[in-house]
Amino acid sequence: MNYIDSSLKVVGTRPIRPDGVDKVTGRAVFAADTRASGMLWGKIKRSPHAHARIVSIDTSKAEALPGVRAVVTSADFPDIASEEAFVGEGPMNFRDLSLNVMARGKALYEGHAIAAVAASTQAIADAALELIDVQYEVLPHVIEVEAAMAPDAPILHDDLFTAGVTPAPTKPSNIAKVVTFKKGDADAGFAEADVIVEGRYTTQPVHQAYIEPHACLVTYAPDGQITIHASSQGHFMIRAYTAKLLGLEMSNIRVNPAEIGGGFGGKTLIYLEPVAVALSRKSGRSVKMQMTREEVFRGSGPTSGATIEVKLGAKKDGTIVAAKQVLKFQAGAFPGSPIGPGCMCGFAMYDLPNVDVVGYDVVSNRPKVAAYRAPGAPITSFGVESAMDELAIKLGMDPLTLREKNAATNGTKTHYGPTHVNIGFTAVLAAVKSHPHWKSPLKEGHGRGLATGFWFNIGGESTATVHVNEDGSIVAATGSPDIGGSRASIGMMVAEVLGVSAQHVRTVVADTASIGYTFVTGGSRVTFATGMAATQAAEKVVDELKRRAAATWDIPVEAVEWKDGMAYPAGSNAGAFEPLDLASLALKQARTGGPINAEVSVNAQGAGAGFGAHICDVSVDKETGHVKIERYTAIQDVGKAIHPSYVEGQIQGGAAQGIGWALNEEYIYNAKGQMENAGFLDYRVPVASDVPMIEAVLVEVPNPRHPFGARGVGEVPIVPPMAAIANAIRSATGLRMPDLPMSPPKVRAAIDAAG
Amino acid sequence: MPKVVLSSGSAGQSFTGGQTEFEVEATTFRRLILELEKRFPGLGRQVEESMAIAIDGEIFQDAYAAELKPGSEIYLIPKIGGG
Amino acid sequence: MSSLSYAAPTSVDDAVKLLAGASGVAKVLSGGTDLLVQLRSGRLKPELIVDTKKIPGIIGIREENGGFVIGAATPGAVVEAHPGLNAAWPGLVEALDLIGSTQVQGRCSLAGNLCNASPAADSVPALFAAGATAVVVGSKGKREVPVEQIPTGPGRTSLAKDEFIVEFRLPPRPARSGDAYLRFIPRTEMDIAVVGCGISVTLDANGVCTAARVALGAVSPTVILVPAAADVLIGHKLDADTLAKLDAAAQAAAKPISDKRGTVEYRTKIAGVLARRTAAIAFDRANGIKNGKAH
Amino acid sequence: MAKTYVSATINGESSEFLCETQQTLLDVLRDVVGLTGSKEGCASGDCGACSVIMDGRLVCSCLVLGVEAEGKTITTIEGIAQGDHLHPIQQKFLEHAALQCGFCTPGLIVATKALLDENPNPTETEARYWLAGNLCRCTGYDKVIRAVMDVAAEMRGETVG
Repeated sequence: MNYIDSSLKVVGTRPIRPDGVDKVTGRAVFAADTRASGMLWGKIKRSPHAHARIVSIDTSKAEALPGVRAVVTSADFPDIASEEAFVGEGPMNFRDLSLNVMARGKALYEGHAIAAVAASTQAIADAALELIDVQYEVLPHVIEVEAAMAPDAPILHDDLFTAGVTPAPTKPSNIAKVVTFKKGDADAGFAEADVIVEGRYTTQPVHQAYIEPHACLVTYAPDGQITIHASSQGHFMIRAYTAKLLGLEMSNIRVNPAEIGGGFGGKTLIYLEPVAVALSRKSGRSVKMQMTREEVFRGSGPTSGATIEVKLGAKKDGTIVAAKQVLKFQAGAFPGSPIGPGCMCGFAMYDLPNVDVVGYDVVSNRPKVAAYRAPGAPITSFGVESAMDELAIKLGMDPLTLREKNAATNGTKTHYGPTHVNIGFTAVLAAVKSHPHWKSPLKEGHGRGLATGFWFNIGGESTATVHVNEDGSIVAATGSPDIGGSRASIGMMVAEVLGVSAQHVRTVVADTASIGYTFVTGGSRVTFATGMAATQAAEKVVDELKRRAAATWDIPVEAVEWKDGMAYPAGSNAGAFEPLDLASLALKQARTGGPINAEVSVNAQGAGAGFGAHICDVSVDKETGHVKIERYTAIQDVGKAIHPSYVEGQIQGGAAQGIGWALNEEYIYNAKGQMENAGFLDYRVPVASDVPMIEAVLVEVPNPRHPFGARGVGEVPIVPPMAAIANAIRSATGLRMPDLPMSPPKVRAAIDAAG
Repeated sequence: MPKVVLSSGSAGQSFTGGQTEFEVEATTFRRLILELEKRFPGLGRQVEESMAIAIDGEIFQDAYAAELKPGSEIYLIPKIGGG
Repeated sequence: MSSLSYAAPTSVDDAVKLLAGASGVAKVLSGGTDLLVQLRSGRLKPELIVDTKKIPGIIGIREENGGFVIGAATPGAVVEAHPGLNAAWPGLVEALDLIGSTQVQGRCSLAGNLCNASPAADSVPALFAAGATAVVVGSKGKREVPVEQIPTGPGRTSLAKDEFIVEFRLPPRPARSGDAYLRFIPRTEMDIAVVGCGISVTLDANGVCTAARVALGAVSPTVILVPAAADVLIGHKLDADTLAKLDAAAQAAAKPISDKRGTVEYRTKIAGVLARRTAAIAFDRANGIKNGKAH
Repeated sequence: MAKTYVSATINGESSEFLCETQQTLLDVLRDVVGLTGSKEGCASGDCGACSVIMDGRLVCSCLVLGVEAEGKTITTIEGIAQGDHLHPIQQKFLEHAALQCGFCTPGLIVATKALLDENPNPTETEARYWLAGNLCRCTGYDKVIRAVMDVAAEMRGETVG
């Protein structure tokens, strides 16, 4: 069924989330909050070198330390074959994942796991790590993307040959892949252009910086049954990858989804669980592992840093006739940067006749990148939306007008092929135009920037069950970890279909043995795909409830209608019966056919794309180079906001992460290829006093593929901020900041250089 | 016969010798994969593992049953993940 | 694994004896906001921690001989709540207030900030500028030394193994005096100073500076006093010419390093900027012009 | 390794525990006393997820040694609600959706309690600076600050629109 034009009672309201009380009272159980009888502490020894051959590992001294129960190295893991898989960010290889979890033969980045111990206390485990003697042959390393592409660069993988070029290369390279997209004839387009702008931009890798470090608790029982409590964006993902990396059968692994303390894409990969299983198997004891903050930075995935070249050509009236982009993305130590979406998202907002995009996926001696909100899109858009601003300036045109003139609408053919359908970009731009922020005069000394963003959003596999309890209350269970309020949105959709209040539905996240397969919480898919499954399950329950009422009244089921949580006879012909509510129907469930439940699994397709536009005002301290965000407005097409507060929260949080990416966040390496700022002191995420209120404006252009019209909302808001801020700085100072982060030293240097 | 366009110049084109447009006798995504594999050994697998299909602007990932109609706009693009 | 002992003596003598008797590294714990981080990271492996907070008088503020005496382990939050100190030494109070978060304020102390001996410590330039002295106790008795003689290099102090600071003394404040501290950080809070500047001045009735002390943080291995910058101020009002000379003097004195928190070029320029801005606040205060918090 | 006997008042109840010198108060609360509401996000005092109130002052429990808790009165997130009655701060965080993942939430609520104990009428700027030691990566702070301003007004007996 489709409820897009229905009058809704629950969807669109702002009830208190089902898991809220647990989370404000400290009761919510995150992975590190779990314990097991006889539990050991597991810790990982990590490479201090950016690139080194592992000559030998002597664990004997560590094993001899009293209290140490197990030590593992790559020798304790199967040497698995190359096999392509698809994980959060995109395609990757299980062999690479295995090598990332535990180095074999070579350490490829500082922080790469080399060995692990399990001991009775954390202090003993720490002492044991120091007793593991690893002999390295240090190799030349390479950190920056263009250095890694150079012909004489140190090669990370002897078996990596560039894909996507002909003829197939015969020499190994750090360039894993070349991707190209072409539409029309870009050179011909530029030849017709009246105005051309060109720029080179760079972005730094940034970490998802969830506040909860990765953690898990694992028990390997003597019969081979494994129980895992883990914080992740997908407990089925944990099960699958753990099984794969250890050569185990999935039915022997049960993963309980602990509450997850933020992920933003970074918890769509595994790091600890296979190691903890190996330690537990070897020691015969439960093993708890928890990364330190430093390990999170050094050993888990940030997103790519990149260089971005953009060239735009336009007619005098602002019509863009040609666009070109070259993207070079760091993948970290293994292939798999988000170069594909990087190449697709930059120009997806615009209707462009001639486009030429080339992208490179490049390995270097950094941690393997992991997904981070709209992977690839923020990077590519920083370049494109900065260039759009330059083009507007050169044309003497308002930046909104330039975007309106070239905006993609339904029917626009994208440069990567497909034609846009059911998109709301023009509605977003109209909302910018009419917003008080956009119309307000600029304060003295302030600058204003505008930038837009696009993300595909995804659907995929989800399972949901809806149970009618014996008293008529409702439980909805899904396989989607709740990372930011999805229990609320799922429960609300179920409540809407059943015609009950949100409080009547308790939503839970079920473990891998208790519900059907569900893909990770990522790509902004849960409210869309899992919501679709839950809605359909609720509809099946309504059908069943109607049958039960029909059985009670002894009338045909077609003569029963369901309204406001009750069964009614449909019209006077059906008979004169008092309506039956959920409690009455549940009370008689045994007599009318047994328990009333439904489970629905879907592979949801047709996730509607999301578009956003951000307006940002800044002031710049010209002596220190400090940029202050004075006002921020984020406008986005969300399809339909199921729980508007949590939709706004996604947008505000994404924007704040973008502000951090824009102004201060970066990985700082020393000459040895070691990270210098692996902590929250010097990896500077925004604090409360760094940001103003962030006004989230919800534009609702329904997505016809979803029963309530929802689109994914969590990814788009991190796409525009970097360019919006750069454009605001340009407006305030006249200076184009092409390199992220736009930190005070860089801004001051730019001011000085301009004289 | 539906016309299919291989939109990305990535690994896919190495199987086709650079060809990007095909007429394929197929009414579903699954049949398309099988036909492509037959015509260009390795390409079907490549599409299956790392590509999605966009039919008239809507993106389908992992959907064998997605219906292909003559006259539809059909693109094979990189599969999309997310954060 | 080395075992770590803890003692919380209730007298200066007991504390000194514990420190003197330790066979390995012994560390004095006051607020612990640096010490615990160093312990956790494994950078520091002491065998004994001597918690001084149970020693009478080591926490608290009193007025004595027209000046103030601040117990060495007094938490930042206590100093900030003291009306007398806020009136006489607003710059020092603000400097202490800039150390870390509200949470850190509940613990951090002047002694810890000084003895951690970071060149970027926020309260230290303000202490230097104030002309504060530290009362140091040890096996050989008690001595009172100017604070600028305590830090000798990054993480190093002139204190002997059995010595620790029990209190700081601030001199009496002449009329028409004012102090200020500013630091520059990339965010608005929670960062280590890229550059810090503390200035204390006394003016005559015409607004001409008669005494000045200028200190800079994070531009050399320790916080430094910059007499040349003070000389620029003395005998002058804070006019454009004086500000320009002050800027130049601060830049000339700055001998920073490039690291993850700033480059040589940037730090040098910011030293000049902060000197000007800090002086402006200190002069305003000496002239009786109230201004808001510096951050 | 010799352990030290410590006696403290935690959430209004007298509590006794043994701890090693290097164990922080956070380690003790989580692993010895069993109060896991205080979270470890960094163990270096930079994230505030472990915030507790000790003798009336807001501190990071990761920057306090367990042995220092001797004789102290400590309030953790578990001690904020009164029985089954949520504290108004907790209620307002729920109403304003001032949390997403909920991991930083205990620290933010404890820090807000300490703020309003000291300053019942904070400006938005004061609230933002007070809470600057509590990192939240999910919300962008907007709804957190709205919840804080709203609960402050409510506790002062004012109503805001």
